[in-house]
Amino acid sequence: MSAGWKLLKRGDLGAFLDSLAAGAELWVPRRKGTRWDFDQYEKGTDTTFPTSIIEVSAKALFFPRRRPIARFNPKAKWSVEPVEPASEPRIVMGMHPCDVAGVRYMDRVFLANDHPDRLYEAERNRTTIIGMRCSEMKPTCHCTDRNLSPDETEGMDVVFAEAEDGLLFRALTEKDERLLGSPLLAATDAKPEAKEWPKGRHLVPGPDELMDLYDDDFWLEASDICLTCGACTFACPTCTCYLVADEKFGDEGERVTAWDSCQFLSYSRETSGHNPRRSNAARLRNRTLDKFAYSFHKHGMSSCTGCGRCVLICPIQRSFPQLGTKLKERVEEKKSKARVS
Amino acid sequence: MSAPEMARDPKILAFLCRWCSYAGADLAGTSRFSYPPNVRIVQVPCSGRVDPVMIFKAFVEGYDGVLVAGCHPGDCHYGTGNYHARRKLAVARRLLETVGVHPDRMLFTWVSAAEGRKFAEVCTTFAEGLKQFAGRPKTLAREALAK
Amino acid sequence: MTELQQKARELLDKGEIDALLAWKVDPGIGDVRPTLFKKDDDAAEIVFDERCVHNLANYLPTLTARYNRVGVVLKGCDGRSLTTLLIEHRISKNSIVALAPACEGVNVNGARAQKCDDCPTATSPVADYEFGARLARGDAEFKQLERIEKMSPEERWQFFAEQFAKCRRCYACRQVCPLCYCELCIADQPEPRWIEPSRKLSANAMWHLVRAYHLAGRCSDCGECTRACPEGIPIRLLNIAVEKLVREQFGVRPGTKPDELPPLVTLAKDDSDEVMAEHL
Amino acid sequence: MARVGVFICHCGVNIAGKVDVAKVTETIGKMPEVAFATEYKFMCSSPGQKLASDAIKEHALNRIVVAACSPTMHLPTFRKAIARAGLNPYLISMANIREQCSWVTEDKEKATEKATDLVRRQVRRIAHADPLEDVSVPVEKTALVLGGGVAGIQAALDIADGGRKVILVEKSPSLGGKMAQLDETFPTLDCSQCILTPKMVEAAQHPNIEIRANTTVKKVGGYVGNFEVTLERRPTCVDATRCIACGLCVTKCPVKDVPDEFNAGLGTRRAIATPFPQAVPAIPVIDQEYCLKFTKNKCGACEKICPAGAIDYEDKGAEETVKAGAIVVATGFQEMSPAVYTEYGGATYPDVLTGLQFERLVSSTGPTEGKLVRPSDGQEPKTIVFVQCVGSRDPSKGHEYCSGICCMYTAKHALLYKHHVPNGQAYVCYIDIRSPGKNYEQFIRRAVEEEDVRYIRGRVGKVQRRDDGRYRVFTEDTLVGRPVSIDADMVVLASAAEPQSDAASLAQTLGISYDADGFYTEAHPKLKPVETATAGVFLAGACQGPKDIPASVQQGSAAAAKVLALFANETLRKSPQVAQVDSSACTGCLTCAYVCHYSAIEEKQAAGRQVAFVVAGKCQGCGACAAACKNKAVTLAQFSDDEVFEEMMR
Repeated sequence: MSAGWKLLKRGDLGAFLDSLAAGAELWVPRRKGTRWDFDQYEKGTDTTFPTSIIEVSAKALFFPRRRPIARFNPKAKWSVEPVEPASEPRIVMGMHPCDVAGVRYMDRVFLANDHPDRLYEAERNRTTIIGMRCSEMKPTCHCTDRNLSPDETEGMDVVFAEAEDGLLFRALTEKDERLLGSPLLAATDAKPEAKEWPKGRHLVPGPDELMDLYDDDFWLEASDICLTCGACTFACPTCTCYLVADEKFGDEGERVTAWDSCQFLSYSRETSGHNPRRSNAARLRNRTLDKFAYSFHKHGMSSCTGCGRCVLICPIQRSFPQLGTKLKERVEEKKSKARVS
Repeated sequence: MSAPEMARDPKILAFLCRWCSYAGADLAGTSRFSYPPNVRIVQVPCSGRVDPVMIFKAFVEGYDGVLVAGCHPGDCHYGTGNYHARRKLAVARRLLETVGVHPDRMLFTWVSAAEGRKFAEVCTTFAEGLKQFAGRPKTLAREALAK
Repeated sequence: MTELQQKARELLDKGEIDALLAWKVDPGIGDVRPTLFKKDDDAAEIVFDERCVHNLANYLPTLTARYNRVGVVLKGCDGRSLTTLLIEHRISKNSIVALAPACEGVNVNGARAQKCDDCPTATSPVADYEFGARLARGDAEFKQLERIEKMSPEERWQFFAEQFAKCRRCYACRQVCPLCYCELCIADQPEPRWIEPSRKLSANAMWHLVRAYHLAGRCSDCGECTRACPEGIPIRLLNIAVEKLVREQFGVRPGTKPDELPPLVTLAKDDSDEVMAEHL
Repeated sequence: MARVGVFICHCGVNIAGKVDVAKVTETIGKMPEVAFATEYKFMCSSPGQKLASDAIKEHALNRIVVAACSPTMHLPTFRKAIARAGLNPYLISMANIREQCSWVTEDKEKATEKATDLVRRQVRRIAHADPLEDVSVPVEKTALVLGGGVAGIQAALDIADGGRKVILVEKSPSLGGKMAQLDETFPTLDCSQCILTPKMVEAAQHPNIEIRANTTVKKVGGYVGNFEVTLERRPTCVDATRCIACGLCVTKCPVKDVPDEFNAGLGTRRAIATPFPQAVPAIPVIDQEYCLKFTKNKCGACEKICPAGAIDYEDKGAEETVKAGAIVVATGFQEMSPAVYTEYGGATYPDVLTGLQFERLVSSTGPTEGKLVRPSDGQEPKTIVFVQCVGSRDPSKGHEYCSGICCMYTAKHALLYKHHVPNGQAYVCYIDIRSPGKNYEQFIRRAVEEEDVRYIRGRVGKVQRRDDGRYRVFTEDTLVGRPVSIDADMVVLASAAEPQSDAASLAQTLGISYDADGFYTEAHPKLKPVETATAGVFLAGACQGPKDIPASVQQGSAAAAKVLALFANETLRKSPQVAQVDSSACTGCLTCAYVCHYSAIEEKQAAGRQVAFVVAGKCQGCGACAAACKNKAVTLAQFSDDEVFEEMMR
């Protein structure tokens, strides 16, 4: 593993980014209108790294909202040509631990099986993640209740953190030592400030306890005011559902994947018209259990990384993690009832 | 389509009701009134069958202009279809114009079964007017395929 | 206790309604959110003020399927949606009790919502109980549209293309709308693909045009689509562009008259052909 | 998997002259959906049809595209042909490469390109089509005949003789129409009344015919085999069930100065009157505009004298709804008012008459009982000028079309004149003489050669009334090329035949179309002369275009034959072009029902929800519902979203 921290003086950030961008596509957070999103770095532009999560996760960089996967042309005897994945090296800089955890989860979904997703794999292979430690937790943040913390570095190639006089960098993998070879970085004894992070904001029952609530009335009550829009799923760094569509133009066309959401009525509608998840309750249950139970069973980790974007985005100010708190209450209630009877 | 090609012959999608306007187009044919070749006629039973979704889609599909024609008011084979059409087309036009589709790119009119000459003239004039957009990016048109 | 709270408690206590849809403050988020009050809940927690942005009419079709009778607190614009929901057989009037306080406008992102400037009915047109005096409202000017109307077609497209490009197709605008209730939304239908499902400008524009068209003559301008949009797309612009047309050409303010059919399902033989000619 | 067979027609040189058919065939043959593509000289010929049916079997085709003329022309032909080969008749589509391509495109290369694209779209479209079955509906075997002129009477009699019930609806108080007003008929000069009256009586007495006089059509609902028609009788104030047609009321009526419509405004009648002595039914009608009971609330003479108690001043008219399987429209024409021809003094000079007025003037039942005299002074006209084409062949003031009957009736008028005033002089000012009927030309020759009627070729410029009460007619003899003026005692204008003033509104009620002139449009100008585009509605007589008596009678009989053929079926097969609701997708908002013009959409319960439901028999296939349904739960067969989509996409 790597040596210690290196300091980049605040004034040298631009030059450092320019040097990174010289060797690879560089993606950094950028403010677009009222919100932050990742954008490709252009030489010489002022760049700030927000100290906590930004509105839009980095999910789309690895798993775009729309991905052409093949082109077809029936004129040429239905020739189907797969779309070639991008291969230029890329650096994504400024992802916070919860987003990186999201990528780790997506790795399990897309790669840890017999049919790895070729395009996702290519995006991962070409990408170096320069992650950023958070220096604050927003009121909606709850990574500390999800086996993570603002200091978590797993999944990052390089980590950096805010310091008084600049940014502190540390390489986590050997191959990425090179990135920090720039003369602008100087070895230092300084370390990012260690903080006590709040815990217990949004506790959720364990997977098995949750599965016990599968047939509970709770879901019906809880879904009273849920709109079943897809805003939370699209904001979520680990929601990976997609649909496949053929988009035609004349006789030619392309096959694409596009983000889908289990919250949509059409998502689970079968060709016959039957829909096993017609009710809001069924859809809310699916999403909740997917985050806190199914994901454990399938991929060995919770797919909620505690970023809190679902809370920020919800048009009815429904707090998704609060749901967890209520679920916990419900579990307790059930337990005590069981004891009584 | 390249700009010079467009200047010669804009692509027009025409929804024609079967009873009046389609018959009018047939009459243009039997009367040998020629009109620009890139008019593509889609027969519908009634102008009331035209869903503005089809018109939006036509622009997305990259047609330069969309023509909808039905029976004159009062003459609808189905009694009232063209009155419904008129309101729907009004809304369609308002929406398209609001997002920036040029008004000259849509033409909603009435053509009777007896108006073969009118049909040919409508197509010719419409196509002529569309030539102003040659070489300009087409509002709403779909993206090129991935390379 | 306010009159509204008292009436709510009375209705719940007497069992005239099984549940009441209203707002309460959620200390967890420090804001109001839609809440379903039951008999034992504290009606004194009901709030009605400028924070109550949500259009509760949206929940009625689902809730009336679950409860015999549901009470609902409605602003003027929410009531206009309810009118249309009743006309379109989404709900039976018998299964709801409408509580209609006079609305003085709501705030979105800390400022008075733009829709409130164009509001024709401060009090819901469907009301079993009204609270506060009916406020007079001037005719809508749709000031927000002026900026668009001044633009050339090229400028308009430049503006809307930038907006539509942002769309994630999360359909929050659809879900938050009481009048978007299709069993299988046209955007979700695989064949024919009128609206391609993937996120790209042309398909996004198609979605927004179709959405606005489907609300033509029905939209009550509750503004929820715009508020719910995670990307901040000014969706309402399209709605009011149509509403302005509908008011000027067909003489209809959707939802303001309980027995008036939406203008796109009625027809007017004496409409001028001008309506479908160029008119912006 | 669709296996489309494509057949591209040369249509002789009509298509092949502009379109490189071989090239189109080659390109289309490469489409993945296409299993077989070929070209042929005339696809609509029997070898052409056989080519298609053989190929269906040989290449296991399950969808067909014929690229040829307009589908309006031959789609039914090809449907039958593929059905004979065992294919569902709705799995065929036609690419209109003649009317829409070869005939309207100048450039050969572009025409070929366009034809290819048109065919390509139809291939895609038909690949998305589903097999369809005709809808079967019962037939109400009663015919409704609108108009009791000679065409309507003939149609009614033929249908009734065929054993089917007829309701014969007449707007005026009596059957007879224009023919009843005529004196004698060309070219035989037999008395019009003498040949018509027996038919009127026969109709009235026929056990299968019910007559509704003074009645118009208010509303038409339903569809072929099952029309529901609301009839509206105007108030006549005479109870037809009581009236014994003794005529006493007419003789007692004190109001004697009502202009007489039957006499084309010449002469007068009473405020209660039967239009003419032979009227059928012979029930008099009170004219509320003139009757003192209505204008001054006094008199009541007719009520007092009536022995049957049939007078009912309170009569408000009546509405009745009848069911009919077919409708024959025989509403006739009207004579154009010459008022716009101020240069002829039409409608202002007392002795300048229209053709119909002249008929009444020489008729023995007319205002002068057959004495031909000038309305102005009662003198016999020694010189008479007939002016032809007044309102016909004159797009600037009248109509563009030729009324067709005027040449003949003018010659007849000239002869009648000569018979009334043997020593008088008749002139006919004409543009062209059109006499293409059996013995018609001989009739004209007779007027010219035997009766000394002088024909002058030229358009009359002006008719001037002179101080001595005579009229100077200024014209030109174009054959010798010099101006002519004639001093005449009477001038007769051959007024054009034009559609009835309410023709358009009736067409809208019936859902049939009319041409630029206002005459009703037949389904095909040659092959379907009495059908309309609306199934079950037929045309007879001059409502379809100006016609003489023989032609009107022929059409009456032809329409009757069509009706009888229709009624020979117990049930009707109706186009499967009807809407259908997918109840799993239906939200039950009933927007579709709101927009349906035919009230064909009802509610039903499905899977615990209210959903919409289309009554196939009532549905006419307009597709308003399919367009209105936001989530596309309504599909219109043959014009489904799928099919339109495939056709419109590039």
